[in-house]
Amino acid sequence: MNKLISIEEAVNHIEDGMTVMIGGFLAVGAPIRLIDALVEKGVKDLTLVVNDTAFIDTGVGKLIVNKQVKKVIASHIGTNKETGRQMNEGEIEVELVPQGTLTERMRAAGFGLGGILTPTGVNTMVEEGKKKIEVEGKEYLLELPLKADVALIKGAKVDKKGNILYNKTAQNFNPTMATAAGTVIVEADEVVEIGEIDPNVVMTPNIFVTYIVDGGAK
Amino acid sequence: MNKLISIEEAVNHIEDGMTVMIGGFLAVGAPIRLIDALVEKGVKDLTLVVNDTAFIDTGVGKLIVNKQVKKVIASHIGTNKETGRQMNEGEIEVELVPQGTLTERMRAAGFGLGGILTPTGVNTMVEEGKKKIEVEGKEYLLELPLKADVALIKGAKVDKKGNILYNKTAQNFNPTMATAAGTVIVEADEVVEIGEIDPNVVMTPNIFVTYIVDGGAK
Amino acid sequence: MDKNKVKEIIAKRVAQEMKDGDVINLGIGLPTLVANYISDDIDVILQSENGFVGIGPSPKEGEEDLDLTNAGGQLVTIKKGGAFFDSATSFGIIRGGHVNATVLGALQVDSKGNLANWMIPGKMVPGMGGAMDLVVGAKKVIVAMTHTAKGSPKILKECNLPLTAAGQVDLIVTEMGVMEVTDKGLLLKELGPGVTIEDIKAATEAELIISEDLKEMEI
Amino acid sequence: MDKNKVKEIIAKRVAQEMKDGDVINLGIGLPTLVANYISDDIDVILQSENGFVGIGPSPKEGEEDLDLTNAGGQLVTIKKGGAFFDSATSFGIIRGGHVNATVLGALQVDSKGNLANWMIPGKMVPGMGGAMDLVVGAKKVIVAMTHTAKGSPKILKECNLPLTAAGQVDLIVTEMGVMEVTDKGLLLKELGPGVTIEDIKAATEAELIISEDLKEMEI
Repeated sequence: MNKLISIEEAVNHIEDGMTVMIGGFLAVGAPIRLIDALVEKGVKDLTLVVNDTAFIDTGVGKLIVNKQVKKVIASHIGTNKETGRQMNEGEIEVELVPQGTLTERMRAAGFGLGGILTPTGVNTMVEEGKKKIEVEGKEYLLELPLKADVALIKGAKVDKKGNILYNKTAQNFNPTMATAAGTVIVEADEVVEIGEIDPNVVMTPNIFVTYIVDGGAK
Repeated sequence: MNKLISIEEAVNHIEDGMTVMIGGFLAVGAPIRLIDALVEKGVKDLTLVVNDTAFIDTGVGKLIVNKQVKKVIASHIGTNKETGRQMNEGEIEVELVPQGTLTERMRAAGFGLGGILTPTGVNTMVEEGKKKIEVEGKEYLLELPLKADVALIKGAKVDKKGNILYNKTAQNFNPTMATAAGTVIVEADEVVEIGEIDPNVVMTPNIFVTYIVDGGAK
Repeated sequence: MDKNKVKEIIAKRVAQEMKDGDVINLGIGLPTLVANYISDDIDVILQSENGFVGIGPSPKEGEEDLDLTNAGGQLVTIKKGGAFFDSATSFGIIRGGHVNATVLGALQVDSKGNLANWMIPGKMVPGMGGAMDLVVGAKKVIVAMTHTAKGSPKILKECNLPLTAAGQVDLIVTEMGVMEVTDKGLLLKELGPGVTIEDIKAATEAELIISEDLKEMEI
Repeated sequence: MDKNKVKEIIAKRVAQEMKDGDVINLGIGLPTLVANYISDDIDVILQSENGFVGIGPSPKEGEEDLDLTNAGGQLVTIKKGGAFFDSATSFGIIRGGHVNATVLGALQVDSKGNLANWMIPGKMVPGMGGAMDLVVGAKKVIVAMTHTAKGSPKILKECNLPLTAAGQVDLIVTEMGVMEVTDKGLLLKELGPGVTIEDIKAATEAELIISEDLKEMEI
């Protein structure tokens, strides 16, 4: 099982119309080389699941600017004016999800839960169309699992079996996205041999990772 | 904020009738010195939340043998015959919870969820008394949060601020229990100075830990 | 009053709410300034919802780490004893009540403790980010903002913008005063420097209940 | 037949179900033996629900690590490239369908794929441990067991003991044969060494549909 593939091979796993999760928080911890390859390939009609749409010239923001996205599911789009413009013009659909709910919905999908009850969003616009369930006198929203066809994530150090270490705040959504997609592709700042990562501190176990690309950052 | 206290001080936080979570999987990763001190102190009518009741002479099993427990919430009691005997004689109440549901219920309590939907236990005895919710044509049980007054956990290396590293399979329920109790006491195999643990590999962040005891194993 | 002076008053007063051992989340903008005024005598742990506890000051030149930013995307540092984690854990900490207080700005806040700070329909829809989780999850919600926006009251009888959360605000701190949200409405507990009861009433749409112990902010 | 020979037949046959790259959870007892017969030509990752992937063989004398056990509490090792995690992640992996197959024993299994293996009311109530999650979550559920218990059938028309899970079993492997759970009932696909259709029918309460491609186990 050789998981190490080229960036070109990697982006071939992404086709028009797919739902794609991409890690990163304002582009920190985003797999920027995979994103660039995706921009170059020009696949379109993507549904993007991201924390935010980053900036017009950095991270997933480029995919928005390049009009490859038909729908965005995110907690924040304010740092990329093009997302707002396309939304106001009706060119793109935007589903805003509270950040904690976004990560829990992914985790539910990845970890086999049918949903989770969260107090976040009760009595706000967020509750529209959702089931409200009362537990011990308190109201919660039933939030449903959110999964993707492909997840593109970034690791700092990845061994050839797929075990991942993340670095500092570049961790963010990456570990949870790794659980919630059919195909998981990790862009590694550094690829190391199997055995070089202490099994005790692995942050994403190899079984979640389908392919590894060497991002060449190190 | 000095979190480092003696084992004697630590067990003083546990009173008759309290609900206490104790980490460990068949006693691996159990805070055995805290348990021994609890046996010595003799607090009673405890509700124990544990994965299993270990063995009659090891781990939390000793608390059962010493008749300090009125109720056990666990996934498995088969390795400790005394638990089964007390249950059959009506001396103790036992609530059996599937292992994955047990850890999710704790996590829900620790992480502010009103409950989670799991497919585990549907159409079995486990569903008795629980709400069934259908999501996209599949049935799930609504499982509710499970919290404790005190959690006793074990860490391999703990800095004086309370950041914890666990070792290998001694991790098990400890990290989740650390989120789900009012007071969290960690028994450290080794206490180290603040700054000696890389913030990038901390497994339980300091904010969850109320007190640290030096287990003296190292 | 000078804009920076206004911010300083608010940030200084909010900082007085912090207690030793507290875990605090400071929102982007004005709330971030609170960190500058927390007493050195207490150990307050700042949480960053993008994934760590122990926010330190801005890095020195040449010591920047592109993988270490706060929730506003600014380069920061981590204090000794801090810890990184993923977003799921970060919001578990927030939703689970492990954050003692969150400090945020507001577009509107009302006498029931309702808060609107995430969108203006048809105009500004940046998304709620982590705000909805923070306001629902933190033990104490402190709104830190200028008392009015271009002269218009922001403290209303009832919010008319889409809510961030209903009934979650505990305390409102502005340059004009400190107001606690109570079952009976907003209790004015402190007045800003040189501000009279009449001044603050005139700048507030919501009813203010005047505390028997009303005093001037000590800043 | 010799008891150990019986176990060997079952374990060898189950091992043939494994494919390169599979993540497999082996239950305590007989299923554990399957590991001994997995082809060296494929890379199979064994998951241990107490918290790791990459179970290795028993440790050499003097190299035991008390913090490294399998779900049965036995001292084991971890293979190069393995990874440890906590129980929440472990059961996330299990419930989330990231385990390709789980192999477990049974007290009873029936023609609808129902499984009973966790309690006998009034007698044995050890608890379900991780079994209920495994059976619901794993992509493929393989029951590996002796065909009868003291001569009594364990493959029934309908289980009468409390279920571990309803309708989740995919394949039943015993020393007498291999049966697939289908919409129409149990499809007998292979016969054990020296076993006739009459033999297995006599030892089975459930109806058996005989496969057109019925063959003998190759072990």
